[in-house]
Amino acid sequence: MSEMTYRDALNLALKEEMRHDPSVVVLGEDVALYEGAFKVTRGLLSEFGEERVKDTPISENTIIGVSVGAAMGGLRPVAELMTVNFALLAMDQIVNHMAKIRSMFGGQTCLPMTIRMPGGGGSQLGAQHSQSLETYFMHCPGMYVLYPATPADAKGLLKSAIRNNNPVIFLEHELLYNSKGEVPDDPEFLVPIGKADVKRAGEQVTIVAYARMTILALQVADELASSGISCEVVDLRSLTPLDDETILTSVRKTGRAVVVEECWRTCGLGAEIASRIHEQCFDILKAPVKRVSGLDVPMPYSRKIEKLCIPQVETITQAVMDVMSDNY
Amino acid sequence: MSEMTYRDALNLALKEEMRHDPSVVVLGEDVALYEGAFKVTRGLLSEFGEERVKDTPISENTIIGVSVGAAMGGLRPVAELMTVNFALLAMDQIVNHMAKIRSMFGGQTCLPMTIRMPGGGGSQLGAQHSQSLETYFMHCPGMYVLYPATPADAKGLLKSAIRNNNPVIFLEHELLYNSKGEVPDDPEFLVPIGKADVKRAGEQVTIVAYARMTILALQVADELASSGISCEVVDLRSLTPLDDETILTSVRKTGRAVVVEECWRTCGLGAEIASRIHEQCFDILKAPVKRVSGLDVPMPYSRKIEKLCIPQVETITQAVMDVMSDNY
Amino acid sequence: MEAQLRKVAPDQELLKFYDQMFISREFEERCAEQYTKGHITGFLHLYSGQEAVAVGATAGLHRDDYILSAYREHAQAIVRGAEPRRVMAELFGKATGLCKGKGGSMHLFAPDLNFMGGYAIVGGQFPISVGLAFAARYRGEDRVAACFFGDGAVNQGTFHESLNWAQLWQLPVLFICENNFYGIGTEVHRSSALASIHKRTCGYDIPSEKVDGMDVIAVYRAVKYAAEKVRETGRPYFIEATTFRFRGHSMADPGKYRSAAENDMWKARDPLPNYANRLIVEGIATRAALDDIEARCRTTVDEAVTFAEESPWPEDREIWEDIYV
Amino acid sequence: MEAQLRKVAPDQELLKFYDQMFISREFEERCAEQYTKGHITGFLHLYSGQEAVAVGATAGLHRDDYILSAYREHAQAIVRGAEPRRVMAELFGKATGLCKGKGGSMHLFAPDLNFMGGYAIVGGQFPISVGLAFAARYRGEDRVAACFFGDGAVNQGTFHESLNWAQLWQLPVLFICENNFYGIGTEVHRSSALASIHKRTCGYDIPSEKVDGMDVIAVYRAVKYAAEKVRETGRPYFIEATTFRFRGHSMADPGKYRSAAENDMWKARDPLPNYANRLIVEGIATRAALDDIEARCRTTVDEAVTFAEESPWPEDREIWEDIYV
Ligand SMILES: Cc1ncc(C[n+]2csc(CCOP(=O)(O)OP(=O)(O)O)c2C)c(N)n1
Ligand SMILES: Cc1ncc(C[n+]2csc(CCOP(=O)(O)OP(=O)(O)O)c2C)c(N)n1
Ligand SMILES: [Mg+2]
Ligand SMILES: [Mg+2]
Repeated sequence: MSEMTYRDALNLALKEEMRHDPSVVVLGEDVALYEGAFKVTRGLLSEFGEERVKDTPISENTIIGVSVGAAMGGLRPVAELMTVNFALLAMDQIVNHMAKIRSMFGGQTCLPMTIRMPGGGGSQLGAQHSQSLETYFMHCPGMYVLYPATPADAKGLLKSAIRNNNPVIFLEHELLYNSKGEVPDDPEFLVPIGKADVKRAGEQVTIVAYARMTILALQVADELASSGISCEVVDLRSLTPLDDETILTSVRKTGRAVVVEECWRTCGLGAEIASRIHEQCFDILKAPVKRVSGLDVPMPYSRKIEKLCIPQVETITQAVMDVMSDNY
Repeated sequence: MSEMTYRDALNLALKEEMRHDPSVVVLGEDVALYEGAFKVTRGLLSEFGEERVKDTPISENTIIGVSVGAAMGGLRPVAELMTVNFALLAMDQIVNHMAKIRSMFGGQTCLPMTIRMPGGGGSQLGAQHSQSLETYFMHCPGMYVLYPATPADAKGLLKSAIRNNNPVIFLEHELLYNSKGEVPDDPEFLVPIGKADVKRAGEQVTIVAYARMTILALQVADELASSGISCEVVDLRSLTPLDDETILTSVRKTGRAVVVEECWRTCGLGAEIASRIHEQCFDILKAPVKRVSGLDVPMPYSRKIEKLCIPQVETITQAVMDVMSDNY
Repeated sequence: MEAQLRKVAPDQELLKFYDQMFISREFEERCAEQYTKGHITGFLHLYSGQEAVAVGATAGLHRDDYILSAYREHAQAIVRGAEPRRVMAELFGKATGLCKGKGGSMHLFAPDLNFMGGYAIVGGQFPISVGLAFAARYRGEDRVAACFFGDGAVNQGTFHESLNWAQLWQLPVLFICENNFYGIGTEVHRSSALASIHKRTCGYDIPSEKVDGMDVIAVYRAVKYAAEKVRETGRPYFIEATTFRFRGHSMADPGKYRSAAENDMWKARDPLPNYANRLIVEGIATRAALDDIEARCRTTVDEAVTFAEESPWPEDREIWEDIYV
Repeated sequence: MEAQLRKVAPDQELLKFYDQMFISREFEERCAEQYTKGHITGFLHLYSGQEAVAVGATAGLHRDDYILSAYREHAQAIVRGAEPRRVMAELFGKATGLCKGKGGSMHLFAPDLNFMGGYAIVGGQFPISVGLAFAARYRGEDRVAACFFGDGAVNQGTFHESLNWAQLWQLPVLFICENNFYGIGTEVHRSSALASIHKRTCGYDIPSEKVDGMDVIAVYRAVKYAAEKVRETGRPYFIEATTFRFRGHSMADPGKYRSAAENDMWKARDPLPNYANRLIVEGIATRAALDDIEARCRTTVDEAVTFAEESPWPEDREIWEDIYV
């Protein structure tokens, strides 16, 4: 174990996988010489050279399309989109091509590729640079979607993503890059795709969360413990496939659930998780599942009001209290 | 009242609104000379001329961006994307620009524009041409999303969309174009945005549906009536804003609900509607809300298996029966 | 002046061109018939009229070179070597189809033949071609990625992004525009500011040329030369082949936007009879020999239809297969 | 040979150029300071070094002409007439900001000044500019849409789609590329196959020219000429103004990818002192007169900061406002 940041854990995962497999290449805007807008690709160019670490033009749809072609041609590309907001320029290659190619060609090819994208709000970047688009990726079949909350998961999931033979959307939260945690040193340490993680065990209410929302949920659980409320925190980690079993097992135990999502509320992934819980645990639920969500608004710039649009410790706490006081 | 097809009702709406307001312009691939891939724009070029009815290059992102600029500059553009699948090339202008411009510029402008898009599956067009992307649009705040099921709603909603000063995504179902119905002749006939329509009243179970799914739901309701099951069919019509009141009123009456969506199930709009119902009607629900959805797969071409991926009368009927036999 | 055929290729090869053009035409015309009968559904875009492009171009490439195309790609797949019966079965949506009935007319794929797909999103194949070329170069493989597309596709953003990228990274991509002068009902000068498409590469410093796409020999020579250039320089090259589709855009299109005069003019340039004539005039084949070829092609297509008809449908469980590895 | 200033514009105007360049620089440098203090947050992209482009170009346009730009647009808004204090308040996220604090640094907007926005998606402003030009022509308004963008933006699909469209529909769009030779850390020849950006318009038949973007007079004359051409022909025109940003891409960028020699070379071409010198040499202003201008600019910016500091935050309920009409 070593203590390191989420950023460094991702960086280490990239380095280890590039050492491990010469078909892994990294491409994206400013990933090589500039070492990444968020410095996740630091040191890659100098260690692996410009054939394997490649700066690209500002052409997002083509970054993904080139990765699709490269994957089809036998490489294992890891593309970086500078932020998730720019994925909207590449939805054609992501949804119309990457996610469908294997299936529509009758299983005759596969696309072992990963797209890394930093995202999330809370940095006063305004409406065009603060989006949480995880639900867009989850809604589309044909690819996996991962979103780690801790440095250890960041490393273990990114390594699994790169080794996986399916296309993987790998989301990273911009506000977590500097967060620290213990990370296993073993270069074979992998976190399985499709497994949620109970980050804190508890008895009375389940908080389902992911990425930065998991960090907030853990804080809430800590604080509520002192008020005698015992929360179990399920960190999804893998949005596709979704680990129903871990979620439902927890809710069957606690009988209450709060889902926390950073994305827009309407048709957000929280509705999916709440629906699965309602469908499967209706008989034992002591209260309807509550969602704590990003507000359905284009993100305002001003920090004074921006924070009202993103779940906070206070709003999550309130939701847990509400769900605890409901009784059916 | 006149009987006409969904296609002709849309065509009439376009003509009436172009006559009504000279700032309405129609643009899109093959909308003018060719009169539209689905012939919805038939007769427009000859009546309104090439300054108002404009063929465009195959440049979807720019079709939307030009419409955004034109709307900002004082026009009322009605853009056609030949099918909804191509909206994935325009998500940048739709989500990053159109939906955010008013808000991020502090309300100093508005975008009175409509984007028409035929969509839906069931015509053996394969994975890239059979998508139901309504949830993508619903998830994003800053625009309205409409999706009519009948010729009358098609006409009345399209007219409302064009007159509205907000950006409107107007979806049309390819398999409904030839369907017929009575349509009011009054050129001031408008269907309000944000109002669902109880297309059939019933007592025991609410079926919430939209577009072609409404037509199937009505068929199911008809058939089940003879088996003594009384279904109420709520046709959403407006996906954004969603008419909670009509949905919840119905469910409070029946105590049971089935939501039918053509889109992919995971994170589909059905989860949102089910969640709202569970959240608001938990105490009176006799069974958990059931979703009947498009399967989470890239659409296969072969008609033999394609139909398994889209809700059918049989699968909806089964879901209603299931929800009727549940009892909590 | 036209080159003498025998200076261009051996007789065997010259006859194969005719064979391939003929089977392409025959296949498409039978598709039309099967569509009318309701055996083929969905969108059906036929290639009749454009055969000289697929045949000449494929002959000018190496077998290892990748080919990618759009949704009007039956001929390209067959000429590359896909079995007509498996293509027909795909169009029927049968389990024996090239893609198990999951792709259909617009999504043929045969990786063993380096035929890397038919794509139905206009412009979708541009970046994928660039990516394949990148992989080939990275792996030290001697391959060109040949990317076919229409005149309508050149106004998509991906066209621009991909041409720039291919030249910037110096990748072996051969861009082949099949300019049939229409994107559905829109004539090229109504969609492109610079209607002379091969000139649009000036902004990327990519060499380009225009070739008569109704002349299989001209296409063959141009593509052979271009593919060699690509191999030699490791850089992209661009060919515009002018041609014409004899039918509507798809089976749903009566094609009213084109005048009888225009159709007739192009009909007179039909690559099949013209090339047949040349073969006879230059003494490479007799009419009887060509009749023989034609008869064999017809039989192959007959058999393809029978095969497709008799093949089983995909199993229901297939819907869940082939999505994830 | 440089033109004599007095032949180009009246003294009044010539002094205004200096005034505008100076306040732009001053504004940006104070933004940097306020960012360091934590009063401005988010991404902050400063314009220092590029002032001659915004000032010269804006002077070359009519007041009715639209201006659109990217996220490095403070100077463009201010030069067009936006009050510095309302711009500063916007950057502070205050209710008195140009966009009520909802837009921030990257999203200034002032429709009364025909300043139609700063956009933060690289390439997002291209089609919107075309749409505004279309609306203007449709409504019979005498307006040009001037679209500013960087060298990095020219590889976006929208660049291509929009240039083609503007020329095809014959719309009054003036494309102005501010080539500062870098898109974040990527030098232009590493992102563009044809690094001479104004030559990229050949594929659309759009006339283009290159101008020294460190010389306010050169930019002014070029844009004035180009805007007149656009008005006269009703067609697009393209200007590449070569320039340099003296700071990193944003406040987060130390700019290590540029050498000291490169920085020094450009620093020597700083548009402010060079133009000041010219004004003095040609007898249009004394040093004292310029000092006066500078002092006034400083006061204005001081007041802007105070105004921003003292302004109220937006009310909480504002989050639900301004989304729908
Ligand atoms: C992105 C996208 N936009 C629109 C369409 C609808 N569409 C299908 S084919 C076509 C015309 C393409 O013309 P061209 O590239 O010249 O090819 P051709 O059909 O002539 O072979 C259009 C607009 C599509 N399939 N994809
Ligand atoms: C679509 C998109 N991709 C990437 C980015 C991230 N990004 C912001 S600025 C920039 C570089 C743009 O360079 P250029 O156009 O030369 O403008 P400059 O910053 O030099 O003024 C990039 C890549 C973005 N904002 N939008
Ligand atoms: Mg064509
Ligand atoms: Mg730049």
